[in-house]
Amino acid sequence: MSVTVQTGVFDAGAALSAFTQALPDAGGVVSFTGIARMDNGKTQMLELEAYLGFTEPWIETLIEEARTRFSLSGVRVIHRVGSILPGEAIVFVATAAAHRRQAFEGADFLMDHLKSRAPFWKKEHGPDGARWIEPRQADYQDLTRWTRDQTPK
Amino acid sequence: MSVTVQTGVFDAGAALSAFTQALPDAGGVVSFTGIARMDNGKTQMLELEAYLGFTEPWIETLIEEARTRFSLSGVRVIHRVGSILPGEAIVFVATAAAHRRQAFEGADFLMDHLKSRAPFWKKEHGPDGARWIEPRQADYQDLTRWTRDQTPK
Amino acid sequence: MARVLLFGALRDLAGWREQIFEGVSDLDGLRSHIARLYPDLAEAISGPGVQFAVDKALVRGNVSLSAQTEIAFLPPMSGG
Amino acid sequence: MARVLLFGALRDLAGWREQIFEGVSDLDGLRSHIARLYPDLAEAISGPGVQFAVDKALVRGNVSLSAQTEIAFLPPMSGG
Repeated sequence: MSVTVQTGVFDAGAALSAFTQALPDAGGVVSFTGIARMDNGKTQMLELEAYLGFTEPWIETLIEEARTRFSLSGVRVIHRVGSILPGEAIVFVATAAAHRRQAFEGADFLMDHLKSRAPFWKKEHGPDGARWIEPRQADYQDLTRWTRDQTPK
Repeated sequence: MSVTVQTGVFDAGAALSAFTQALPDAGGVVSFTGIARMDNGKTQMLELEAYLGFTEPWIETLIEEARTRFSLSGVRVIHRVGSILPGEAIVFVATAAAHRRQAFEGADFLMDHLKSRAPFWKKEHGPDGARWIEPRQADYQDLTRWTRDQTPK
Repeated sequence: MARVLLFGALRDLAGWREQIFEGVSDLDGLRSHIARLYPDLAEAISGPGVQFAVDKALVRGNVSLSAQTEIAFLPPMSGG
Repeated sequence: MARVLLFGALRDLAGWREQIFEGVSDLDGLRSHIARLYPDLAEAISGPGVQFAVDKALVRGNVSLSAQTEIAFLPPMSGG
């Protein structure tokens, strides 16, 4: 399975090792790890909700799109749900391709879509209480990078 | 030390774990791992030479440029020299930043410069003998992406 | 019978995550049902950006609900 | 005294990696010295793209060499 949605903490390095070892002849592997931030104490805990059985197929479809578009030989996505503390990894994306540009663009594409569109609901718990958050405007703007005829230069 | 040039095999995942654990409040970590390819049996072994004491400071200078330009909170580079077999990692670059775009662009920038400009000499050993190789034209073209006023969109 | 699931802010608003509604044959019927029991929730699920999934597939407009259908009300997704 | 280091294809061409040259006081003198002993190497290090480092810093043109200087002849770099 190239996508896992899980409540348990994971180690990005271990995920990268496992992913890389399973690839026979990749030239380049790119990984992205998103880590929960303290924001100077403003965020004490993140609560992330998925719709299991709906969220994974959505990500699988995104992975297939990336795989075709960037000629990727492998993709791995791990996404935490539940209670996440500052410093813990929230999301891990890894891509493998024959050439490094494809691997970079594939990972970038996956993250832009995961951050803005993926079926997750996120609640930030801080000293002033909790609030549900929506994607930042910047996340939506990132998405427009991929809707042109060409991939970003 | 954020750059290591070494003859020994290394595990990219272990490098990513060590890098990530040392970061206090990074939002995003991007890694790139370049792996020696078989090229359908055309390459049996890569021989990579550095000028120790010259190559590392060159990379350190590049790291400083990337750190400033992309507001990176951390950078790690590991580069193999000596005899490298297909499937083994040649180079590992990791960048950390508050926001993911900076981490992606920093890693991309570092790889474009390392692949085309870094003081290494590479010899490819195959069934038809050995030959010294120079950067591909594509590697030089990648470099021009960073000489415009803006970073690539 | 419709098994209704709420996510994100809708769950907090309603105070429940999952509930089974009997005697509804289509999505419009379910909405009316909800409007009688939970007027605040009914208003929220009519708001902009709320999507509906029937048996884990997004739908638009009215759809008939067979026995043992799972309906999820999905507020705007925040991304991962 | 100059300690000369060769890299990449230059090393293969010369058949040695490191050699100490006595009695050279500047880079031009070292070049003449090399031209007498290793004409092929002398031609190669005059070729396009070959750079020189004196005590691990790139230099251009002629430079004087003090005692115990390290001179490296660097063919076009292949990148990592």
